[in-house]
Amino acid sequence: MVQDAQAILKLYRDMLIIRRAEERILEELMQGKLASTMCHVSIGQEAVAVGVCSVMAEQDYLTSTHRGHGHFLARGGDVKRMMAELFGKETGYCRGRGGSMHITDAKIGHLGANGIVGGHIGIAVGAALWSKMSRRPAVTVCFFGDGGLTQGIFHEAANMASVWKLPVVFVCENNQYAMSLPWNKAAGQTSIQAYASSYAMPGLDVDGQDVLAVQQAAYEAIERARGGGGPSLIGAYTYRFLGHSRGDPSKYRDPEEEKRERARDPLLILRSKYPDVLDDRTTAQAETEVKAMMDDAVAFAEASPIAGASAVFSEIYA
Amino acid sequence: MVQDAQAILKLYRDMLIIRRAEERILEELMQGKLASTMCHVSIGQEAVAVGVCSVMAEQDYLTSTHRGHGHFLARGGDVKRMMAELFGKETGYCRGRGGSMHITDAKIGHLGANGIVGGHIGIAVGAALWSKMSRRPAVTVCFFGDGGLTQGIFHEAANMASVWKLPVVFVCENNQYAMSLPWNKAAGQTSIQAYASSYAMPGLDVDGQDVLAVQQAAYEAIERARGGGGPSLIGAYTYRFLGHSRGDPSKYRDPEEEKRERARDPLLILRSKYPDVLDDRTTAQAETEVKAMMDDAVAFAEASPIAGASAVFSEIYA
Amino acid sequence: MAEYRYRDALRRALYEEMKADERVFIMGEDVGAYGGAYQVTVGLLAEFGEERVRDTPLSEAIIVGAALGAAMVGGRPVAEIMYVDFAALAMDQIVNQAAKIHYMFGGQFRVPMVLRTQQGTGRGAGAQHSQSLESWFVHVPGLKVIAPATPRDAYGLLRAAIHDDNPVIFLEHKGLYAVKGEVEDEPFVLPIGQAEVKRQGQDVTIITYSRMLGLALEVAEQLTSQGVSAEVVDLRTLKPLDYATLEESARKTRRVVVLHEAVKIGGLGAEISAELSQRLFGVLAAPIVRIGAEDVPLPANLELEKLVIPDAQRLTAAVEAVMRYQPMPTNGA
Amino acid sequence: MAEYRYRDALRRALYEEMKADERVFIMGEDVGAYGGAYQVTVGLLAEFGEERVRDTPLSEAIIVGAALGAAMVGGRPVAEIMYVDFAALAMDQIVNQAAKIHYMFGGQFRVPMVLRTQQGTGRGAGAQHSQSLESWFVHVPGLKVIAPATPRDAYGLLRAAIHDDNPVIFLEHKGLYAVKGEVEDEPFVLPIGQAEVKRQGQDVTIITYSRMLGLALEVAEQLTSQGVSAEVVDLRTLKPLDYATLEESARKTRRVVVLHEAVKIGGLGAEISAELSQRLFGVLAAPIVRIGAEDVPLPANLELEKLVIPDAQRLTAAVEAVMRYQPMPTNGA
Ligand SMILES: Cc1ncc(C[n+]2csc(CCOP(=O)(O)OP(=O)(O)O)c2C)c(N)n1
Ligand SMILES: Cc1ncc(C[n+]2csc(CCOP(=O)(O)OP(=O)(O)O)c2C)c(N)n1
Ligand SMILES: [Mg+2]
Ligand SMILES: [Mg+2]
Repeated sequence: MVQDAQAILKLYRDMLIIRRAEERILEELMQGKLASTMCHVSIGQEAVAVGVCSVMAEQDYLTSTHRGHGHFLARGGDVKRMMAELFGKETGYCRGRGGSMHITDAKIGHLGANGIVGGHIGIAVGAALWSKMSRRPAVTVCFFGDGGLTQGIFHEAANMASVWKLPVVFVCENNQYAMSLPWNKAAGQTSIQAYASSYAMPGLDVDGQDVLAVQQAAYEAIERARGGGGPSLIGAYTYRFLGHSRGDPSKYRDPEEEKRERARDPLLILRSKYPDVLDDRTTAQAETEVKAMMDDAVAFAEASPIAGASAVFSEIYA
Repeated sequence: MVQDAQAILKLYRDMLIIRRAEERILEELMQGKLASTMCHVSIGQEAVAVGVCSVMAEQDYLTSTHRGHGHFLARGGDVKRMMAELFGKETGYCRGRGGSMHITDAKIGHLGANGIVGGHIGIAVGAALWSKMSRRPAVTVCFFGDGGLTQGIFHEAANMASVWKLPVVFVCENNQYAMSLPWNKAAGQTSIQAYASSYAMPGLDVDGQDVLAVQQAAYEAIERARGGGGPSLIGAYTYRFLGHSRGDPSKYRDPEEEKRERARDPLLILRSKYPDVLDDRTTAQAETEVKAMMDDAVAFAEASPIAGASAVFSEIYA
Repeated sequence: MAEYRYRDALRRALYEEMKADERVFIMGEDVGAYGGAYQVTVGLLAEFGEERVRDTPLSEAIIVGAALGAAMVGGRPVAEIMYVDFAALAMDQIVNQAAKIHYMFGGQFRVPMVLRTQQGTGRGAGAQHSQSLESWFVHVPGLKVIAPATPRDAYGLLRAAIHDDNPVIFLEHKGLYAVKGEVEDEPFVLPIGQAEVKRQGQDVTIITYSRMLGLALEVAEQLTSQGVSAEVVDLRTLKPLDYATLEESARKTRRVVVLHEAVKIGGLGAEISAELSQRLFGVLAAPIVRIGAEDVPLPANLELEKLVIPDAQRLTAAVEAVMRYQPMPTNGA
Repeated sequence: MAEYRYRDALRRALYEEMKADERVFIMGEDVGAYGGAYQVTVGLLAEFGEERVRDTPLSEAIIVGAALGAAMVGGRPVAEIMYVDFAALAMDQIVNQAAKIHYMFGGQFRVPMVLRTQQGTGRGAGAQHSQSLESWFVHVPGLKVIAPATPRDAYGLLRAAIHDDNPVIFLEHKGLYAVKGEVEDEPFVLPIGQAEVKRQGQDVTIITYSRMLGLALEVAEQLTSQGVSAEVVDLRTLKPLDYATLEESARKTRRVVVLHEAVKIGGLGAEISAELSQRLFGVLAAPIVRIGAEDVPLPANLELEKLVIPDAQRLTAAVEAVMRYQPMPTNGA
């Protein structure tokens, strides 16, 4: 893929938005501003979300996980209404009913962050099925974690997508842990791409901290799917810099490992590759802009009303 | 494996018992003697059951499917009490509560034929887990069909068995169809052994109509498991000669294909390999003996009482 | 007016909906060339092709999941789970996903999907192929649940289910497929959420649904010889429940028996009995009696199976007891 | 006598059972180094090692399936499903397999397994992490279901569950883990199947279980100021139900309110209300009132969540209504 300066800056900025949004979310969480206790941040994993979403077309769909702020923002979700959702407000994307774990915007083809690990994989396959049946050139990206891969439904989904040659791209974000379970105790082997062969689909393991590598892999898989070539599986190796959720000190991880992995920060990696594009002045300006976005988002969320009792009992059925 | 004449004859006879038992079951079914409408015969697939069970040790376990008469008899189940079970009698293995689909004998390490496709795979893994934890040299054989392979739980099970290096042998009887669904519409590829690589376990595709080939593959997998080498996956290619169940004319199958596949009868294949051992006199004598067994079994079943109301309401809890 | 078997009435509904709306499609195990385990979809493959009559791999969870995803982006899938027992493999997709998507995401998605399945006894199919699990679904906010007892209701309600923009669990009964009944020639749709008085009566109300309707009507007929006039109300829709109709009938007869094939403990009869007992306290002339299956897994032997589920004798005895009921002299205020 | 938190009482039970019986072991997601999502198993890994405190892959169906297989051949597993909502992924293994094995195979196998999980609201965990699904399990023959409300019951009943040779669904509550209560120093086991009167009263019986016990006791206390003496019965075991104790209390007070956090429609309260309404027809002075969650998926916002489930106001109003109830003049025989 050809990368001009503007494209590089956009990738950087999109990752920065996620990073700063989640840092801000944690701050607000500590201050008791969030309306739910459920909140999982993806700090350290931004390159996967941004790399993949950067090559999605407008009509494409995605499904996401409990750790879904990144996918949501990378796809173009509005940080204001997302913050409002986390604050449990009526102006939030789900009217305060979903919270962090269910952040969603149907208008941008986002079919939902999901609290059941693996639970959304079927939705992705179904969206791809209908895209194919209705002859729309839409591709569905299905993000899931290394934990999701060990759920039976992933295998049922990959098999169905394979037999029916559906336009879906499975993106396994292998951040090495499912809660406290390290990948080497979760599976009999290290590779993700190896699972693709069972389903006769292309599989590719990439460095998930390198946004350009992710982008390239996603581009190929998405265009293949769009062209009728069927599904693919991408294994993006990444790391969550923080605990599984608030209050998880990650005691099950080796501090040395954490240190080593945190050094592989996707923001720094991109900067080091494009020092001229991402010079100090540019990045500082990005920081300023992003900071303002977050302030706005929090202000919007704070100012928004919470749903009343009548709203809670509405829209149970369509 | 060294094969003496006696061993060959035993393999032949064990296959013949299954064949004649199931033919007899179908006859009795037609006459309305069976107590349930559920009945699936494995005619044509006898070599898989016999080949595998011939190399199991006394302490080993197996789990079986809705098409389980073969596994049951090959493992040494009593045809009398099996027939009584099919007739719904109190002397049946399950007191008439299970019928064909749940034929089981705990005493021979048979952990149950199961009506849920894939439903027993977890049981196999659990039995292997406890064997390992309690340091008994028992191996568990898990029979399942090509349909079972596309159930999520197979993948969860294979993964767990792999991570924990459990003594379990997964035997996929690929008879090319799951009810009416041909394997090429069920999965994206033809091989079974290919699935093993996802779970970093040995995989082997064998001709399931050749009892000796099955036996050899099973022997290696079982001994490997017994020695602490963990699980394996065997894909045994076979064919069900008849419909899925009573009243299925198999219209979805090509008659040419059926003809071709029926010619690959495991009984005939073994005879053609060992014409001296399995000469006409010997096979005729086997027929006579097996016929008598079946007559006895039916007589026993017919003479047995059916459970009364009080029995139905007993043993709900242990 | 023509006679249809239950299975043919269902097929007619599928056929008409697929003709009328290109977004409607069928997916499930053996729904194509095989025509469905109980022959409901016979011929539809030939009519509509593999694209719209999709044989799926044997994987219940993804059948529901894929139907759900398709529904969220514009399709109107009618997915089939061969036996309701196998819905146990897809409960996450049904309950945590399909039922919650509309509400949980603040109304952003509609989920116009139908999950056809069949349940019940009558074939000696054993503990894993004979359950009646409607009360699981009734307990789940966001679902609708339908259980038709006649060909006419099967036809009219399946069409309504396909028109509905919510996930509908459509519970057929394996013992009803061959049953015949009249269905109008003109296409029609029946409203979801309306019970129907299938037999008028004055003395006692039997509330039931699905295959037990036949038993209720049979026993009601026999009871006339004892001078008992029984009203039989068929729920048809199990969620939402039509309490207005139930209450009206119960208010009239003042005696109620609730009958179903599902296990009595925690069955739908409990919900109905509890609600009517509360609403009609002081009005009822006798306690409401529930009849359902015993608390036992279903045995495969057809004869044994019969001992576990309600039969004419038990229903008759219950009605007689309710009719005979004499209030005890209360020993308090 | 010492004070234990609910989670610590559970851990004590696990610890004592594992010390006493080598066949007892724990398996589930994050039960090892993490100590369980709600810290119940903290420290057990260090004490008993990886072999007996097994972190499983993230695969609920095989967690239950493997526990079942182990139980069938001699193990006594205590498997954990992190949230009851995720049991939806394992319903086949729980219902079609574990619950049926003993009966369906004619008594050839025993299934001594415990499935620990937790349910309920209180953390704003949203629609997929807050459900109360006990009525699904109560409806299934072959299972036992326990839902302790206090540290003492949690301890004594978990030990009983581990001793039992049948599959036991052990439902903890996420809102109770930090709650403290007295537990005897001497080891003991509580019998499965016995409800307990947690507060004596004369005028009205509040039947409840799990976290709602706290609400019931609190409201009962407040009601004394209005001169209402409320008896509070804690079910503790949900299957089998201890109708003897319930009936005795209801016979005395002649007024009953059933309270739970699960959705009211099709909830366990329906079973209890239906059964007691029948048994005590003519004895009750007022209709039995059920209080449960509204028929709505649970919203993530903690404030909105509270609107969906029962609270002190609703319970108080229900008790008051039951106390105030005046029979209508009946307009018939
Ligand atoms: C079905 C299910 N099981 C368990 C959980 C609890 N849980 C939430 S996230 C998580 C770990 C998920 O790991 P992974 O898929 O690798 O995603 P990550 O958290 O690493 O992003 C677990 C066990 C859940 N939400 N759903
Ligand atoms: C979970 C589940 N889904 C569907 C069925 C219905 N059914 C019974 S056997 C069968 C086909 C099974 O195919 P396979 O596993 O290949 O075994 P085979 O019948 O070929 O021996 C189906 C669909 C079932 N019993 N269980
Ligand atoms: Mg992970
Ligand atoms: Mg097959």
